[in-house]
Amino acid sequence: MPNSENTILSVNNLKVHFPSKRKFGQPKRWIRAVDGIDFDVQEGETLGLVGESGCGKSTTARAILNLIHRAKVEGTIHLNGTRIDNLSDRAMIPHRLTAQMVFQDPFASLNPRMMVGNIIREPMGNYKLFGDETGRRLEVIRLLELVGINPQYMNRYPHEFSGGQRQRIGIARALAVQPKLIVCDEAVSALDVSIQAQVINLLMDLQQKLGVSYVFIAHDLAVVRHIAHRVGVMYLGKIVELADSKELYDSPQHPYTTALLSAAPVPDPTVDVRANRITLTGEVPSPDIEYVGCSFAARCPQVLGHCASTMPQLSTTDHQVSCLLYEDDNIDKSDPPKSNSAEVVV
Amino acid sequence: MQVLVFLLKRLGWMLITVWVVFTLSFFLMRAIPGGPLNGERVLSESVRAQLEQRYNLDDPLYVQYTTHLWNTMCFDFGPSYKLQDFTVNEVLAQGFPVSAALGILGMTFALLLGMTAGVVSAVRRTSIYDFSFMLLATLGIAIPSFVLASMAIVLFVFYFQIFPAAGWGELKQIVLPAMCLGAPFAGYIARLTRTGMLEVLSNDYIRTAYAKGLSTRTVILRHALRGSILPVVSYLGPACAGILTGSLVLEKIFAIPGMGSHFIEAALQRDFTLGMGALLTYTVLLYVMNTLVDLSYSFIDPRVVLE
Amino acid sequence: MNQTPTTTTDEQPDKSSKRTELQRLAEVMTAARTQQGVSLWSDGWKRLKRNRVSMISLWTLVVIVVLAIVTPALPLQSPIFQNVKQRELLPPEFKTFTLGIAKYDETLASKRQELQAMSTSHDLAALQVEIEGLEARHPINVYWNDPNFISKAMIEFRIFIFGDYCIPSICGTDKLGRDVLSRVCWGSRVSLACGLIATLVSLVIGVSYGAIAGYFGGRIDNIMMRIIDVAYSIPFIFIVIFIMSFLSSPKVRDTLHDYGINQITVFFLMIGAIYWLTMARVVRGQVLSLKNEQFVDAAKTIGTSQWGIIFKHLVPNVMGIVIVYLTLTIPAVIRFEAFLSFLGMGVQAPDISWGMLVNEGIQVITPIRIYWWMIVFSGFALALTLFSLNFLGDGVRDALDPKLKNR
Amino acid sequence: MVRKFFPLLILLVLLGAVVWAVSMGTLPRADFVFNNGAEIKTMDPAQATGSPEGRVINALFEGLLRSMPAGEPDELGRIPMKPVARGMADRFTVNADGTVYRFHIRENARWTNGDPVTATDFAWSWMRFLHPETASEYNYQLFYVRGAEKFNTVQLAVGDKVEVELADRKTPELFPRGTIRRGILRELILPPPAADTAGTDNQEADAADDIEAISGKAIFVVEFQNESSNTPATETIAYAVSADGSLAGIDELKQSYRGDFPLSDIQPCQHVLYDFNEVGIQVLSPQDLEVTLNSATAFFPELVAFYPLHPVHRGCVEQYGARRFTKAENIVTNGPFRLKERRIRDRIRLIKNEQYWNAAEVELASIDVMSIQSETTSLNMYLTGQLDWDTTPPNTMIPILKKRDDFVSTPFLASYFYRVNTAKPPLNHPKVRRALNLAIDKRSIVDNVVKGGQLPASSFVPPGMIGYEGYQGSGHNVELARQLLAEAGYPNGKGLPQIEILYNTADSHRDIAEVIQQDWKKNLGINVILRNLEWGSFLDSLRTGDYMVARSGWIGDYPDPNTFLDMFVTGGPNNQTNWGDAKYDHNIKMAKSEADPAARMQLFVEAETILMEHQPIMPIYFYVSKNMVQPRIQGFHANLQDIHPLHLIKIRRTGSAANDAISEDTN
Repeated sequence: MPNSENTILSVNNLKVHFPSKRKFGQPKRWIRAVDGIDFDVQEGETLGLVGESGCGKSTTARAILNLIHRAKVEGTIHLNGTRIDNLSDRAMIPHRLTAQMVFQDPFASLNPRMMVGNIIREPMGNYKLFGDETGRRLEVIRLLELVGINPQYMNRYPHEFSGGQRQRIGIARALAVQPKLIVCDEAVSALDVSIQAQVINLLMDLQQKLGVSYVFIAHDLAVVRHIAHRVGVMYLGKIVELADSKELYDSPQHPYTTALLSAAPVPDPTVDVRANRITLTGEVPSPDIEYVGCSFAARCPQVLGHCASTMPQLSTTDHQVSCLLYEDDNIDKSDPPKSNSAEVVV
Repeated sequence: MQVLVFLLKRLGWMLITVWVVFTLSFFLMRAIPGGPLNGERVLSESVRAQLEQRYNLDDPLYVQYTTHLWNTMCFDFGPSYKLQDFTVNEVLAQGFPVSAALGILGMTFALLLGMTAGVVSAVRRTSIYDFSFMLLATLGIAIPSFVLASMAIVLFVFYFQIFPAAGWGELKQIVLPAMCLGAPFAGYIARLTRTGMLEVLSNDYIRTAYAKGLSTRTVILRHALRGSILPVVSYLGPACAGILTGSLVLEKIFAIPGMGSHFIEAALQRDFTLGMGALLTYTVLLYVMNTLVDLSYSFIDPRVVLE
Repeated sequence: MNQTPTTTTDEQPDKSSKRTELQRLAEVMTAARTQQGVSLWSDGWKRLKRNRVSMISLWTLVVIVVLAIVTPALPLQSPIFQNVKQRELLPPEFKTFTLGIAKYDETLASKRQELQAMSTSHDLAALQVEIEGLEARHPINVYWNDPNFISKAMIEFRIFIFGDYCIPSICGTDKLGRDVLSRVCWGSRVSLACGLIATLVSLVIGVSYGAIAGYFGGRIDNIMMRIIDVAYSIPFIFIVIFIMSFLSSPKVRDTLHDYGINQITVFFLMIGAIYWLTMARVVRGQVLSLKNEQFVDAAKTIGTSQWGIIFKHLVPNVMGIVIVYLTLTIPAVIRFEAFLSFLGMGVQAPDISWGMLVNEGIQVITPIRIYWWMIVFSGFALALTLFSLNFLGDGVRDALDPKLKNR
Repeated sequence: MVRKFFPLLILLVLLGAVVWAVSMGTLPRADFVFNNGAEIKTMDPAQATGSPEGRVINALFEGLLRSMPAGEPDELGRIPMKPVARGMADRFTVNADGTVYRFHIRENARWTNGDPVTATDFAWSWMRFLHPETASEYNYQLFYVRGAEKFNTVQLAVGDKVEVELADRKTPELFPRGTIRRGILRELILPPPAADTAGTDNQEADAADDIEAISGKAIFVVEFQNESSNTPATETIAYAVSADGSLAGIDELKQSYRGDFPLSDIQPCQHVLYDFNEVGIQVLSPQDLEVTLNSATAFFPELVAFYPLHPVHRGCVEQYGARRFTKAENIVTNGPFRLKERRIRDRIRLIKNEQYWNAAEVELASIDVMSIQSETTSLNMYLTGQLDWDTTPPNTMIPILKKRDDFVSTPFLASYFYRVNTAKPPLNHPKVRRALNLAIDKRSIVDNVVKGGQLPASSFVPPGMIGYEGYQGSGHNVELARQLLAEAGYPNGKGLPQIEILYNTADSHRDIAEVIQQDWKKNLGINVILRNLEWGSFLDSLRTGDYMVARSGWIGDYPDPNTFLDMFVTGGPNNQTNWGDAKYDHNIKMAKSEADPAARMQLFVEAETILMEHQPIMPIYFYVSKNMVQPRIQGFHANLQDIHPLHLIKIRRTGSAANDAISEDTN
């Protein structure tokens, strides 16, 4: 539900369950890729989403743009005040003007048979933007310049560009309809570090110039820190912690966030990273089981006795966290953590 | 279990296919000008009426359709209109083994020759063997089988006098038609094997096998061939269809009393019942072959899931 | 695409910013043209050019096609005029042969002069009738089978250039005394047209069907594929007989003729309609794997409609394998036409096709006497075309995507 | 495990199949192998038509008479075939006016199961042949016999003797029949003729009635004479024909009945036919059969020797039923050979019948009758010695084959002609038809296209029939053709619509059509298009009149002009040209009953002249028989009808050629 006029995206209790391939005679099983998440994005804001691979980040991104098929989708998604999760492909078309996406793989997300100029012009053509063909051409040139690609190359094909350049083309395509929200699904993960920085700077520049909002998805906390105003941490289809960027990085609360942060490289070489690095052990649990308690319990270094049986709820404070450690005062915190599931590297 | 479910599903679809083919051809046959009672001499009206009554051709079309469909479901195709001494079942029972033997021999020939040529070409890549085998293979594909058959007859029957000209009954008489039948498929299979083989031979595990010190023969026969056989197996489905069609012509040229000649004659003479019988036999045969190919595919490649 | 707005300078001066923008656009466009990218097609073409066998095949095909197109303008003998008395089954020879049109025209002209000089009305009428008869029975009407206006123009051009001269029967003559060379050339027109038209039909149907089934997937795909399975099991021969006999009924033929459709065109269309099944399967397979690519999702997010995605994004990407498959379908179709000719259901006389010629040739290959020229030349033309197409197909496959599996 | 051995399994299956294929029954070569062309339709004489069937049936069965070579060869080397009493009958007599034939069956005539062949067998077989339910295509060949047509077409009248077949058949198929009762038809209640058929001519109305009666819309009141003493002398029962025993649909008839017979108890029956005992086929004794004809029929002996009139064994037919009695294990025959084995579309193996009365003179112990469709294949087999006699050498090879000694070819009783649909303008104009005919260079077609020594035809009836000198038309005459066309109103072909030639799919027909197309174009300036249909559709187009000019052929059944000329009577089933002429019809009808041969032939000549002047057909050429016969075969004689009795064929063994030549003369 949109809670203010500035809210561009509002996700409420989103669940995406994929049916699993089943063998004959077995009951139908569901893979709970996204299992009940809530968040809002305001105008001009960047929301970062981080988590391990398989935690449902990309599914969330695709769900926001209504790109999911053959899955059970529950909950609501409001884009600019309109509910879109139940719209058909055709009904969705007008709402795509609001939200665009930058894809993970710059090599696969551009049609290899189209010239880049046409790739960028296609969305404008679809929505009859910028008047006539000439107007669109001019806009293509402007966009290419905006993302830092020489417009003279508009008649080239994607395979003649580098990965970073292609991602810029992808961004230009997303910008072509002047959206209010761009979902960047691991938009920089496939790129070299130096190029990652370029692309991120570009995105931030664009935000300043155009006021777009981002949902910025990455598995790397460090990348998100730079660009996001707020950051959500996802684990196994759920948001376990969501807070302002600074707040989250300075004082992480959820054990999982702590573990993630501790693993991130620190730019200052004088700090001994190893001193408090937490290494998670155990397997990432299967997403096709419905958990009674906390799904992180099995790997949690600070696990409590009732973690496996009680489902933690995301707190409603500014610094949202979903952990029993912070949930209620009447819980016996003296219950010793089971050290067998985590170890502290000295 | 999985196989059983797969087979059951396929069976269901086969029944639907057979029904569709039945319905389509039933009405198509009757829409074509001419009927089974037309002959060179025009029948007098009373004779025509009697014959129509005998074969139930005077019933309304829907009645004919339902009775014929019911009989077909009971595996009774009725009497042949043009081979009056036989029922369709008898004709098919005589023709089917002949065609089957010819087809199987042709296929065996195509597989043996095609795969050998393909393997040799791949192993001896860019050699004179490779070149000539591939030239022959392309030739086999490019030349229509009736041209090939005529050439083969002139060469092997009259020039070298190895084989009899035509007929059916002994092994000597089967060789030439089977070879002509298999030739284009041998060509295809040779090319498929060669391509598949070349792809497999560049894989790491082949290099590993060589590195282990296995002989070339072992590597090729035990490791490489297995990998390169897949495209060949998936080609077998269309090949079966092709063999069935190809035998129409060759049975005519070599005077072989198989299904093909029955089918063509039935179509030309408007022998509705025999035509339908042959048609449905072909349909079922084709379907069964395709299913078997899918099944064998999953046997050879464990990654393939039956569905 | 690169329509440079050259007329922009005539616009109102107050929109100067717009004007400068447009000028800039023109500049960029011009610059962009020098930066023209290399598409995957031209990339493939480059690779194909390096493949010598394929290039030879390609040029062979080009020569064959060009020959087929300009056949009416070549100084060939008549493909259908029979001379059963003097010229049946002649072996290849180099004796010059003339059409005899000039002489006929001469007679006609002299008769016309005579007519003008004539005074008595009684003989006048008779002579007029004679001249009319001569005009009606002019060899041009007898030598060629109702040519359309393009062919007719080419024939007239040929008569204008070469006059009565004909290439001698260097390929011999057939059992009705017709020139084999000429028949092979005219036959190429039908056979190639058959291959091309039928393949194009199969292309259009197969690609659309396969793309739609593959893209929509699920139940639609399942049903559409089952329909193909069923269609695979329907023996075509009944359909062929049905359609051939239906088409040849004069009423239907006249109706078609009113719409400008030739019977032979329908024959091509019919073959095409039989051959789309495999094409549809191939395309569907490709689309199934392509539709999960991100650029398809991307197309969706930028508001491209389903049809737009299928035909603008998916279909161009499957064209590679489609072209490879085309080079296999054309020979298959030409062979199928030959097969139908063998069964006596192919192209109808006096139209000529290679399949028909080969079939005629086969019949005079007997142990007693071999009229080799009856089969060798038509067979060679057929085999050469099919051969070239096969090799070209291989080359195209390697050039477009070296990783592509042989299908 | 399975995966490992899978390829091996496939190989095993394939090998097994190969072994199986090899072990398919192999027959040793027969003494004499010939190609019969098409696969025969049936071995039942009553159902068969066509010369391939004839060859087999003539070997398996034997009629009362046999067509045998008799007399001196004519100038073309053809030995005339005459029906002689060398069949089941050892002698026969004809009465003075040629209407009563008496056949005496030889004492030693035996069926293959040992039963004697008797006159009753013939009477029964001919009854079966004529029975409407048998629907024999050739049944009109016996219509010359008194009452036969009436029996077949069920044209009953009150007072006729009838036979009623009760509805008590054990099997729905014909033969065995149900109980037969014979009586007199007292009352015949037919539905009133429908209003629209009332105006049409008499013949058609009759035909309509026949069908009605057969299909069960009539009530027959039949009076039977009772012979036993304890029942009334006569008994009268009303019957309605009904195949399934239900009597639906006759209520209306009952209502319309105004007579005094109580119709309360109508019984279903299978058939009510004209009493066969009244038909002119009478068994005088087991050895003697008397046949009474409507009128003198000169060619009746030819018909008696014709294969549809060969007898079948009653016990065999009644035991096994219509289809199964022809199976090799069931069939009982009386001819020189018996059936050993039959493989569909492959061969029929015949072996010598030791029970045959003349078995001593039958030399061949076994015969293979091959059915090879492809002419080229057949020739190839002949050339490699697989065949001893090839009946269908391909046309293209004839010029070369003609030079060989083993090529036996003579003109025979068949015409190749073009039918013209006289209902379609401009072909309704006789002058147009004549012009078209004259513009065809038939000589050139014969010499350069078909090339088998055929004769260009300017008349319809082939030459060579004894006593018949046919019409002599004019040949190729372009000038006259142009003149006729101009007279018809189409000078130089101007204004003449496009003409279409229809032919059935075959290269030889196409070649001829192409030549004629060019002849008409070149000579008359007419645009001609060709239309090719495969056989089934072709016949249908002919039948429905959906053609302009169509290729046709006709093979005479017996050496008499009648077999050709009675085709084109008005409305005749094989006419198909929409042409009719009262004088022509009259002549043909008169000729049927004309006893004097010379006068009869004169009637035919007049008829043919009418036919040729109206030109509903354009004769192209007369066929020649084309046979390739290995030199070691003897007893093969060229003749007008192209029939070659298999039991006369002998094989010359090396060294004893002289002996065989002598024994041949004794035949």
